[in-house]
Amino acid sequence: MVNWWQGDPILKAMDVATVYPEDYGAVCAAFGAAQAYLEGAEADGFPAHMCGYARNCLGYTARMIELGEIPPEAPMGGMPQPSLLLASGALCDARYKWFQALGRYLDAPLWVLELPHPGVKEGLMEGAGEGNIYFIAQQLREFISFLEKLLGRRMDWGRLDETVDSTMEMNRWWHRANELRRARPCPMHSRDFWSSMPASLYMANDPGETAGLYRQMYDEIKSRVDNKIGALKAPERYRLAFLELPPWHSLDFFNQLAERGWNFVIESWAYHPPRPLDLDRVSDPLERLARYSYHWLTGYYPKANQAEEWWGYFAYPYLEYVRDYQCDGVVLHPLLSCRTATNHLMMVRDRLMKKLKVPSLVIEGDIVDLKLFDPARALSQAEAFEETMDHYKKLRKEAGLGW
Amino acid sequence: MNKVKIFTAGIDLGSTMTKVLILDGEGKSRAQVTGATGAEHRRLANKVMAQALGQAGLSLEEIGYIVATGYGRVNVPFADCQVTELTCHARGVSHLFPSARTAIDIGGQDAKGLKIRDGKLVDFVMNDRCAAGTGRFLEVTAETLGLRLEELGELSLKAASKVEIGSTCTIFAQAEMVALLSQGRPLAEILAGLHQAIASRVVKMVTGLKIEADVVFTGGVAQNAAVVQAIKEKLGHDVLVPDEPLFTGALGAALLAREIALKCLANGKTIPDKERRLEEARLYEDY
Amino acid sequence: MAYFMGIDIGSATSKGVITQEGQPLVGHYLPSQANYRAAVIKLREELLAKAGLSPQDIAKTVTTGHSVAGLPFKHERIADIRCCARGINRLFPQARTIIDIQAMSSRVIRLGQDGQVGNFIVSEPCAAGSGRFLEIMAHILRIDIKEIGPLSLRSQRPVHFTTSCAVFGESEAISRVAQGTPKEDILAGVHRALADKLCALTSRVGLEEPCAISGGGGLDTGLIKSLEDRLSVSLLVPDQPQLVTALGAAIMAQEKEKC
Amino acid sequence: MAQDRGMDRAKAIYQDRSQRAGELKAQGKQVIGYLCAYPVLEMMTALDLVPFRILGDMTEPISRADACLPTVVCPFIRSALDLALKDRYQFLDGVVMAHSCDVAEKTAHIWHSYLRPPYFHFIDTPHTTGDSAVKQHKRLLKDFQKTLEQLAGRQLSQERLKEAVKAHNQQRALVRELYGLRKPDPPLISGVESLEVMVSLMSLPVDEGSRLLKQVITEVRQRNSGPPKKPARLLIWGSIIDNSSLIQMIEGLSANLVMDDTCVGSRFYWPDVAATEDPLDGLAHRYLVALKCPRTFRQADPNKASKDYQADLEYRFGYLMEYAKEWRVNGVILQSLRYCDIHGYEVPQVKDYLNSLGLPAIYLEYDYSQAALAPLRTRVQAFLEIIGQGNF
Ligand SMILES: Nc1ncnc2c1ncn2[C@@H]1O[C@H](COP(=O)(O)OP(=O)(O)O)[C@@H](O)[C@H]1O
Ligand SMILES: Nc1ncnc2c1ncn2[C@@H]1O[C@H](COP(=O)(O)OP(=O)(O)O)[C@@H](O)[C@H]1O
Ligand code: SF4
Ligand code: SF4
Ligand code: SF4
Repeated sequence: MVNWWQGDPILKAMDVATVYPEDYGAVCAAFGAAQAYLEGAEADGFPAHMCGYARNCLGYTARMIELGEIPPEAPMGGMPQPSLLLASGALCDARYKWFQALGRYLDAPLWVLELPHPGVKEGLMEGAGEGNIYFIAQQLREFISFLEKLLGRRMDWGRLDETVDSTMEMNRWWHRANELRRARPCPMHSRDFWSSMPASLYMANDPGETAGLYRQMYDEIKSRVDNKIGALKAPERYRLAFLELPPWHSLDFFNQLAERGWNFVIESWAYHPPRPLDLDRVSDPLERLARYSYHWLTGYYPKANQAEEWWGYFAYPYLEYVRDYQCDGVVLHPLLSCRTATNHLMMVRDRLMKKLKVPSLVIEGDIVDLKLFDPARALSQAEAFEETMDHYKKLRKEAGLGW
Repeated sequence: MNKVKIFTAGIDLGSTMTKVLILDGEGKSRAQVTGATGAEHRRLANKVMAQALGQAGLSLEEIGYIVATGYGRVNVPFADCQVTELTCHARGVSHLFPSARTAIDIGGQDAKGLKIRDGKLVDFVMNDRCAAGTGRFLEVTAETLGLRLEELGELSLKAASKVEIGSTCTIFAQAEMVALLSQGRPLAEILAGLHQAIASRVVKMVTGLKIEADVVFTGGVAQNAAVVQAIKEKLGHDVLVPDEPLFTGALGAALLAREIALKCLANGKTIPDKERRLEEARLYEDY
Repeated sequence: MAYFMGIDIGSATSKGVITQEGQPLVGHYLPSQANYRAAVIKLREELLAKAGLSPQDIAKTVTTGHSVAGLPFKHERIADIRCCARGINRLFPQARTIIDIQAMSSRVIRLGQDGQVGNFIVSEPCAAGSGRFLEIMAHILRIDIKEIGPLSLRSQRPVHFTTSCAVFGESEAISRVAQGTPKEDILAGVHRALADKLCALTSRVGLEEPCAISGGGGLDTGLIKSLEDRLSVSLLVPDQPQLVTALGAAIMAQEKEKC
Repeated sequence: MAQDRGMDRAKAIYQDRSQRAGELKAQGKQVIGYLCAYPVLEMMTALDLVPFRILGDMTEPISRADACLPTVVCPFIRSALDLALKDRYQFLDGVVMAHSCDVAEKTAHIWHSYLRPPYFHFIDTPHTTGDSAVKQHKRLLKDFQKTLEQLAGRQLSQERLKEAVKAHNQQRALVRELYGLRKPDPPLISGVESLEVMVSLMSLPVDEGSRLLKQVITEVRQRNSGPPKKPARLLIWGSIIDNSSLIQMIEGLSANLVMDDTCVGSRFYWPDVAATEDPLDGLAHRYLVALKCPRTFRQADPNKASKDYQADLEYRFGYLMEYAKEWRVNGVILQSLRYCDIHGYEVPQVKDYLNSLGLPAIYLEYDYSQAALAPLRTRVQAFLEIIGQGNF
């Protein structure tokens, strides 16, 4: 599963192929195949309010084990049976609990990598950051010795070194490409973001190659910016942010909004690469990884602290995004099955309004379970929300907020 | 031990209907009566009982043992004991269909799935919080359209295709239906959509039990052929429906009453003989 | 002299207002029943008759609420939230928040300048949080919907209603009746439960005073009282709260005509 | 008949939790609110700060919290935050929260932002139990110590901390003794009473709590008016239960609740802190490794290349079998609050384990409201009928 570059470069350097069940959950949702797996998980007693990706994966795995092979109906050839499960403690409980629950079906070893989530003040206490980084690096070391035992081969440290570097290189281009989206009109819509982001987050390919692709993308977006080409066919009337995960099964919904001139210019913080970090002087690749992932989560802390925003990673970044990308409004997508992507939304809504006078529209739904999303209801609120955005645009001007 | 002749009764005080069934000394049904559990009838569960006694030509004292079940079981002053509708349904179902392993029951306000092994209830699921996908759905529909409950199913089976009903809320499905009608969608297709909606909700809930054949479908809603059909389609195999699905719970209750009574007698004990009053029943205790 | 018409097609009732010189001239409503289209046509006819006007006299018509296909007259559709905001703004220019209680949903609207929608939130589609709950209760208690407000205000000991489903609430009420609980206490309990839901909804966009009420729920004095208690504010209640959105639609018709 | 004076006091505190806290404050004590089982109580006690557990109130409708927390999160947390937003926790001099579950972590930041208590600390408790995680935990406790010292205005000596460890261990021993009185059939003390005692302990300074406990234990031993004998002896597992009405509903049927594995109960009090040279070692280990809540990831042997599911279940849930044996349990209620992920994921696995022991279990999900209990009653009763099917 996604581990925000903690474990992936290590697996790559040891030639372990990776498969990401969240990604596959989105695939199943997009292909309309998820419903049966969700029901399968429920039939096995997993409550329906749990993460759609997890239930999809549990249901799929149960079926695969029952059949003794990849289910014939599985979209895109299915997911193979894994020989190792690497769970991540970053961002949510669901993920390590879910891989543990896979133990009901799979006889595969399971390793969990943690990522500390300090509070803003606690994270900025003397020595706290270094202590956390030490802990991450230590865990990575333990993971490597486990892998070496499991695979019966040694880590090629030189290769790891390179992989870590190209991972960061990849994200650097991807980050730069996203920075270009500040332009008016915005050259890249969230839909394109969602289809390009898996390469960075689900590191199934060689990061060096991916870096090249992101670089090409950067060039393409750059030329769009230079020629003032926007992502929409219609003129860009509103610039919006989308929080958090999209309804993978109903992406069409965005096309209808695009016709109204709604351009989605920035989205989920957790899917974005970290801002570049200079680690040239850190020679130990594990320490580089530890610093990099930790920076991804806590890089915003000093500024959040100044702004007295105590939720430094999931709530504060949006204050910057919405300002930097000059959003007129925000669409919030609380997920019935995901606490992590939902917990902060009300708070973000409140902070954005108080600090930046940017309104939000709440549309409830789910990532995988299409029964929980009602596009018609959502679209019916769009018109009124335009009026709201117009209203706050005026207020922002009056308050000298600038966009 | 079956030499002893003893009458027993089951009363199923459901959220919508009150059902009474009396078994004779041989364990055969001697009387079965239903009444609506409406706002004012509910208190009059005793009336339904009295009617059943009249039908059977018996007096209350002649009934050896009475088991109350259903939503309003908690306070039936003339019952000897209360048993949940889950156990009673399971009992009724396995009496009627000894091969049953799964039962689906849809009543006025609840829907449940029962897992049965060797005639015994071993697991169950039921709705709570939200009455979507229950008989209430149908009642509201019938009321809105000015149709009789009995007509809904047949009408719907005539539909060539079905409309997708989005609302899950029982109450709003009605509004949606009205809207669809005003858009000129044929009534039969809308009804087909409604029946589908009930079936998928219930089947989704029951999947939690890992459905195994034979599946029996009971409760008032099982009288609706369109829901039966829709459930068959969703499950992908046949379901068995008793001749009188409404009485399954009352039958189970009466059978349990009989078992308890016979067991007492076989052990040489007298049947627990508590004072019975044929008076108002309450729905739940104040607490 | 220009006349404008606003029609609000609600799930329970369809409402229409004709304005003259920006001021309401006549208002009218009738049950939507099973056929929105027929209801709207009839409403329009009766409304015109009431005003003594012919269709040609109307400069522009705006419809809002449910969308109905194939209406046999020219009109523009505008979202009901916007119309509601305009309507309240005309009646209470000082209002900053609206709690709108309709048959099928409730919404809370924060107002910007000139009756612009500042922010809003729409309740989830659950009957337990909308006017429908009141209708159901009136039905069970066998009283007219008009009576529930006055009755509820007489209650001394409201029952504690915590149910989260209108259908179960119905049964709970029925059993209360069976236990002999006075109707007014049941109603006051229902009002409290509904007020709690509305209160929670309101807190999601925040309450800025003064706060006005609109929608058919505004006819219910018992509900207003419970809401005022719960929110600790006094509410601005229009004479005909159910017509607010239609009025706003007529005002929008005039605005649109201008530009 | 002996007057249950300790029991009465416990009940009174259960019903009005803040009253005693107010008195303590009047005496110049500082009261620190904490959420969940993970903030280390001993450190507060040692600095003469009074730890006070933050709980919800099932009977109070949630109205304010929805402005800052979505409705799809655990209703217990929403309720606790709601109370705070309604100034019901205003008397607290500080608040400490930990990364117990996802929602608790996020709520910590929300609490901090919206309520701005005079003192606030967040402990980012790790989720795994290996050596590096325990070390990390110890380091985090040192940071906690620093902010606590600032608040208290003095240093925390190892001696004081060791004393506090002793005091809390003593209280834990007393709780286990009280739970022992639920082993006989019928139990000497009901589940409802036991919960009331647990809640009152969490509202008092440790010594005062222990005195109350001793009194209660003596009374219960002597009483002749305990719960009646009933056919079912149940164990309840799962999310937090801080209101007795769920238990009351269960005990109103033909069952006695004789043991729990929940957070205002045995889960909180069971493991002791080992006496270590540096007391922080014992504490770091106890709160991360010994405390058994599904929020922590544990598995039989992480270094094994293959998996033995049964052995893993044994490792994770083996203690439930001991509870079942010692308390002669014949049925288990698994309950989870709606939207509680950490318990939700665990349910099928606990069920697998209980199945392997042949113990019947039922899963209940409820949304922390009185109204939700009525429909649950039918479920519990049906479950009791399943357990006791022989009776028909
Ligand atoms: N003749 C019929 N045809 C179709 N549905 C029926 C008929 N009679 C009753 N029903 C349905 O059965 C429901 C009542 O079922 P029942 O099992 O008695 O429920 P409960 O036990 O909750 O009262 C009603 O809500 C109605 O929808
Ligand atoms: N006289 C009345 N007293 C109290 N409540 C009323 C009265 N008339 C209507 N209502 C309430 O108003 C609701 C209808 O409101 P309305 O705004 O017309 O809804 P819609 O626009 O969805 O049709 C009904 O559900 C009912 O709760
Ligand atoms: S963050 Fe949400 S969607 Fe992602 S794994 Fe966790 S619970 Fe699931
Ligand atoms: S959605 Fe409808 S059926 Fe469901 S809880 Fe709400 S009122 Fe009840
Ligand atoms: S009940 Fe579950 S979600 Fe709620 S605080 Fe406890 S562990 Fe967290």
